[in-house]
Amino acid sequence: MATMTYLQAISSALRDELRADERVLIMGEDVGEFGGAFKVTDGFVAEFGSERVMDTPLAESAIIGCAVGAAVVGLRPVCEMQFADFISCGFDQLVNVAGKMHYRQGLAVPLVVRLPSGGGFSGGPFHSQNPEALFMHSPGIKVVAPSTAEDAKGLLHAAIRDPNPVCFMEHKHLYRRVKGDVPEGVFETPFTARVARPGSDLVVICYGAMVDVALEATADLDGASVEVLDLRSLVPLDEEAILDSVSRCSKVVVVDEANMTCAAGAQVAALIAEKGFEDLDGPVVRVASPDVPIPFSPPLEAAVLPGVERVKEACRELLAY
Amino acid sequence: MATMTYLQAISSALRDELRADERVLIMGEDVGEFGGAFKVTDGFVAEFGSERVMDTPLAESAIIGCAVGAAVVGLRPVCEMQFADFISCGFDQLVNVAGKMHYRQGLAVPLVVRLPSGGGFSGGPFHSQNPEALFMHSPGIKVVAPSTAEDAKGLLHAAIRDPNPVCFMEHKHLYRRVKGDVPEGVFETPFTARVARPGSDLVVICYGAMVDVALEATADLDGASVEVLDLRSLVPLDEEAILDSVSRCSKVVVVDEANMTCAAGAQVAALIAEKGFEDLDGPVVRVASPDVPIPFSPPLEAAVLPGVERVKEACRELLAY
Amino acid sequence: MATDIAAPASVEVGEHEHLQLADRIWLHRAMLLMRGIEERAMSLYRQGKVPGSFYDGFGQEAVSAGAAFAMAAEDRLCILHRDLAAHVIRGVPPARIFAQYMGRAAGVTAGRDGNVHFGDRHLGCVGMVSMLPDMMLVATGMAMAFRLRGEPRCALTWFGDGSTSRGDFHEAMNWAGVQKLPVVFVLENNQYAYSTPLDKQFAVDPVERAAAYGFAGVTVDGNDVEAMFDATREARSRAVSGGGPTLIEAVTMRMHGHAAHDDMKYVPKEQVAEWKLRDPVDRQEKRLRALGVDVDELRAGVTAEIDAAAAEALSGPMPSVEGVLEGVFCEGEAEPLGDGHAPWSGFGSGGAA
Amino acid sequence: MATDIAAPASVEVGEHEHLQLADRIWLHRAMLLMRGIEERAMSLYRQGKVPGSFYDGFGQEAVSAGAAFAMAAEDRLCILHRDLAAHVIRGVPPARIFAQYMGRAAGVTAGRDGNVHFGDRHLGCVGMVSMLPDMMLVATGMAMAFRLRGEPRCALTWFGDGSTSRGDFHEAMNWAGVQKLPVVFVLENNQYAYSTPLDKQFAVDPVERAAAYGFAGVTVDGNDVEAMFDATREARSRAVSGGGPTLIEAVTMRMHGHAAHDDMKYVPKEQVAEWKLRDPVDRQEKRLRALGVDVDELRAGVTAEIDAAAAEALSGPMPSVEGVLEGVFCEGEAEPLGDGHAPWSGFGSGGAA
Ligand SMILES: Cc1ncc(C[n+]2csc(CCOP(=O)(O)OP(=O)(O)O)c2C)c(N)n1
Ligand SMILES: Cc1ncc(C[n+]2csc(CCOP(=O)(O)OP(=O)(O)O)c2C)c(N)n1
Ligand SMILES: [Mg+2]
Ligand SMILES: [Mg+2]
Repeated sequence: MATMTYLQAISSALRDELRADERVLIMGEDVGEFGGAFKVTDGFVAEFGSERVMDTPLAESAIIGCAVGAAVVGLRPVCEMQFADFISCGFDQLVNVAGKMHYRQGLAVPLVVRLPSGGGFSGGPFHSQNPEALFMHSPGIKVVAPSTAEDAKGLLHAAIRDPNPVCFMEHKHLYRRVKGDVPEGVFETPFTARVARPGSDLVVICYGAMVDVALEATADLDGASVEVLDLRSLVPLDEEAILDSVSRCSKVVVVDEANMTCAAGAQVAALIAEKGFEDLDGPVVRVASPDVPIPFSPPLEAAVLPGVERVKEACRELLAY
Repeated sequence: MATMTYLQAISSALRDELRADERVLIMGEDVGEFGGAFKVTDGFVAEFGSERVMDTPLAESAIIGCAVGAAVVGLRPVCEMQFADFISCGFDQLVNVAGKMHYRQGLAVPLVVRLPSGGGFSGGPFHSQNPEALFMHSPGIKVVAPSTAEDAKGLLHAAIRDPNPVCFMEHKHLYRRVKGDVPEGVFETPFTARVARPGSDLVVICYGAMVDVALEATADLDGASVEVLDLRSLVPLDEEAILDSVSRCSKVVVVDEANMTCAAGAQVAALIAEKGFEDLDGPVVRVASPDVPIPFSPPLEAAVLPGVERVKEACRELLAY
Repeated sequence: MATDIAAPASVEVGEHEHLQLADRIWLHRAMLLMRGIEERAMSLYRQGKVPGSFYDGFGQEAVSAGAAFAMAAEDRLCILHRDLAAHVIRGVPPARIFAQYMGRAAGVTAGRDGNVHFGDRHLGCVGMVSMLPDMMLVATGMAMAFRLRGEPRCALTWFGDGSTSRGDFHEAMNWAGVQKLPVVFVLENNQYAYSTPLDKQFAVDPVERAAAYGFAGVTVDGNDVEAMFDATREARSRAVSGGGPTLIEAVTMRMHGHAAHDDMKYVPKEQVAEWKLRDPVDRQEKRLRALGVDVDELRAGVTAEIDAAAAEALSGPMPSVEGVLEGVFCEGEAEPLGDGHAPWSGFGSGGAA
Repeated sequence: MATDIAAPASVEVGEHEHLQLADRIWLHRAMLLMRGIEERAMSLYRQGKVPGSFYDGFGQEAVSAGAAFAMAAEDRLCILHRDLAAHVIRGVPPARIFAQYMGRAAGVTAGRDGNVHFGDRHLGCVGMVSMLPDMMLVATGMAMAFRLRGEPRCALTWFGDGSTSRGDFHEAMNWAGVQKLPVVFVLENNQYAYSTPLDKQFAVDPVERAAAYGFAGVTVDGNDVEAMFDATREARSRAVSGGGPTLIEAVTMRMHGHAAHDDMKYVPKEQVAEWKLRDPVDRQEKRLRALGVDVDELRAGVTAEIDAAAAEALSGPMPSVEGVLEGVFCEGEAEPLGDGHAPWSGFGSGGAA
């Protein structure tokens, strides 16, 4: 066990994989000498060389497309988007080339795309996005979103060893704020949900940065026993764990940071409304960012992003239902 | 009143707008002399000239980006994607440049993107997509999806006159199969839902090509009174109409053709689970394409796309609930 | 640099420096198979046996045949929609091609993808996606992997004149140029992008761009299969010896409509007539006759092979719907692309043939 | 064509063919304002008064000042993140710029977008998005509209050396070339894309590409504001007279880190030292002194203006959260961009100034 930040855990997983498997390769803008915009690959070039920790041209479509090419001839590329928002520029290669490859022709594309995502620090409309729902809607792409240092490492190990394209949603706001014990060495975290706190009166279903928000918001709700389910993986989605929580708690609040419409939370709520209906003792309440670009100015951003207060309020109301 | 096909209705709306407003401009691949891959703009060059019905280079990002530029200096561009699937190549310009412009700086982007979408004719994984959920999840873009000839014309008129980016989902499978009476001249269809058939035992909520499927599937369900709600507009989503149908019918089947996860249907189901919960007499059942690329071979495609039988079965089960 | 015209094809009669007679016959056979298979597939399409739409490469056979013939078994290809001869050369049996067109179980994609959207991963080919020219980046990435591993291998892809307008063309050309990768880009200039003529697609011939990306650009007579072979062989040896990428512009003509439904009214009759005189199959046939080859026998053999293949494919089943939801993800180990056939005598054994 | 070097700036003392003394002072003032505002904003950032991150254009002031000064009121601009002088010239008051950086209600985007991501639509400017170089296509589209309406107007946008690697660069260059549009592309070559040096971004200087797209490409000393003006004025007159686009490569140096947090360890000390000698502000200052201008008074005036503007902005409120969900869509009539200021004497009145 070592105590690491969420960011250190990501670096550690990358370093371990580069050491363990010569097929692993890191590609991205400024990931080399500079160590990446968030310093996740700081010092990597010294140990692994600039060919395995490759500074690419400023070209997201090329980063994804070239990674697909490298993957189908036997490498294990890990691509870094400087910010998750920029995947919009490589979207076609990701969903049409990488995502549909195996179904169409049985050709595996072992590829990881790291997406520093989310808001909370005045990043504004283009440095705060949470694009995971776009990938969830595109068949053939796995999507994981850790909320703890341990899961950041374990999910990244599993993602790199997965024979499929995996979008690794790493929340920028957790990079240095989240610390935790992380087992030594390589370990793989399964793409399943995790009960962050067991409870029986209500369950908050969330992932990524919203897990801490949910834990804090429900730490003391007039003594109510509130479960917090950390999805960890969005594709595959752990339907069994979700429905199990629902059956035990009967009341559900679904929280995600992305814009509300057609978000991951919409899928979770729809799933529950169809397969968990009989267990429900109240409406499936959602908390998410309203459908606006994430504004830059602190008061505006705070008014848009789901925070502790909004989650508290949603839970209180539903508990009183 | 004139009887037109769905495709003729689209052509008619475009022609009327080109005649009525010199700011209107059509841009796309092969839309000029050739009249477009589906002949929607057949004969337009002769009447309006090749500058207002512009053959563009094969470059979707440029088509959207240049249309944005033209729109902010006073034109009203209508872009044609040769197939909806190719919007993946112009996705960034659409969601980040066009979609966020007005919120960020109060600059309106009156722009229509026509997206020939959907499957049913062995188009395979890249000519059968229904990408509307991607736009619904991106703030600042309106999305409409007509199911009748009349709505195809009226919604397109309204879209072209709207001061915002509008994605016009035209279903290829309806182009020549759907015929109907269409009022003469220019008329605008509001971006609201339409009760395609009133009913009281169950409501099927759908849009686009699924409306005919729903009507046929529920035409005679052992005498059950089944309402069919045609959403017509996905952004804005007519929550009032949806919740009204739910309150009257108490049982809901949500049908869309897109891949299930995070689809428009997920949003509708989630909305009902939250705001229509008390009216529900059963689970919110969904019918959609499973999360696979749309296969090419007829038997495989038929097994994946939602059809009359699957909708019938879903309704029967729910009615019996 | 950008406009060196590749050496003209060796004179009609007489030896070829790199092609033995058997090779020259192979090239012709590949073109005959492509033309024959596509003509048969077109009539199957007209009979309603080929779902969706149908694209062919009539008149462009030399481009894929000549280029693919220069590729080694361990090289990797992204084959496009006018390049059937490349599949034939890599070793895809005609019966599987017919089955592919017809969406049958025995097709290369077992009915999951359509018509020309296929590639046999066991033969070193990645099936194209519709979005053009996305495969340029996949080819560039394969070449990047070869370079990183220090392997003397090469990646090659084809793409059309129209697709050069898209951003991915640029991102691939730039990346390949910056990293000096062993990749060959074959620009198939067939004068049209669907209905759109070249002058609406670019102001300057794209081969001119190669120099601006720092690598070689050559223009080749795309209707001369041996010239295509020569240019590609040179590009490949440059690539595997560290000389970087090459852009080969194969000048040719799309003699049929964009797809089966297209009557190509927009193409001047004279243009078609003029190009008819440069038919690549006739041209190679003349060459072989002059070399004393019994071309009629060759044709007869190819026709028989196609008859048998079509019959076999027609007798095969459509895919079963069980399992239609499976395979979205790879469950086992990721298995990289395998080697393809490489019949050129220059590769000795003929590679994995 | 691709490498004609623009005429060197007119000799230090002496007349300028197109710039009156007042213009030359205006150019200097714009650069002083840019530098002064950015330095002040940087210290406000250090004090925690500017949220998010902070980017500046220290050492590149001549690029935006010189180019924007050549643009008419009815022209349209997409201004990038190292181009503050262009906002100043178009008429954005310094106080609104400070308010923008600080996310205050009085900022150009009223706190909705951050730092340099702004453009005043009433002054003919479209605010940039982060995705680079997306605005090249928006500028191309504006030029397309001017051409369609037969208006003698021009669109201009800036973009960096790194962003030339992206597909949108190509799609814009190609489209503008094919349609011969009245657009000016100013490539701001400041030697780095974040930490990435030029040689990892392209193999050949992108200005070489202009010829391959069929239009003019010129290289300019980006640290000479009058040379930037000259090259842009020529490009603009070529554009409005139907001569098509121009790619201007402004050679300069990013003298600060990519953003406030970046210590630019990756930049050799000598490189910075060498470029320090070519500081664009010093250069124009010398020129003006030689022309007898009291530069110190000018500086003092600018400093006072900045002090007042910063104070005004600091005293302004943060945006109120009511209405934070409004304005995603335009409810009324779509209002196109308005005209900006055009202080150059060559435009007579100074346009809408
Ligand atoms: C990104 C993208 N946009 C649009 C299309 C639709 N489309 C299919 S083929 C074609 C023309 C392609 O022309 P070219 O690249 O010259 O290839 P050719 O068919 O002439 O061989 C178009 C526009 C596509 N396949 N991909
Ligand atoms: C499409 C895209 N990818 C990544 C980024 C992140 N990013 C911001 S600035 C920058 C470097 C830009 O370099 P250059 O184009 O030379 O402009 P400069 O900052 O040097 O003026 C990068 C990679 C971005 N803004 N857009
Ligand atoms: Mg072509
Ligand atoms: Mg730069």
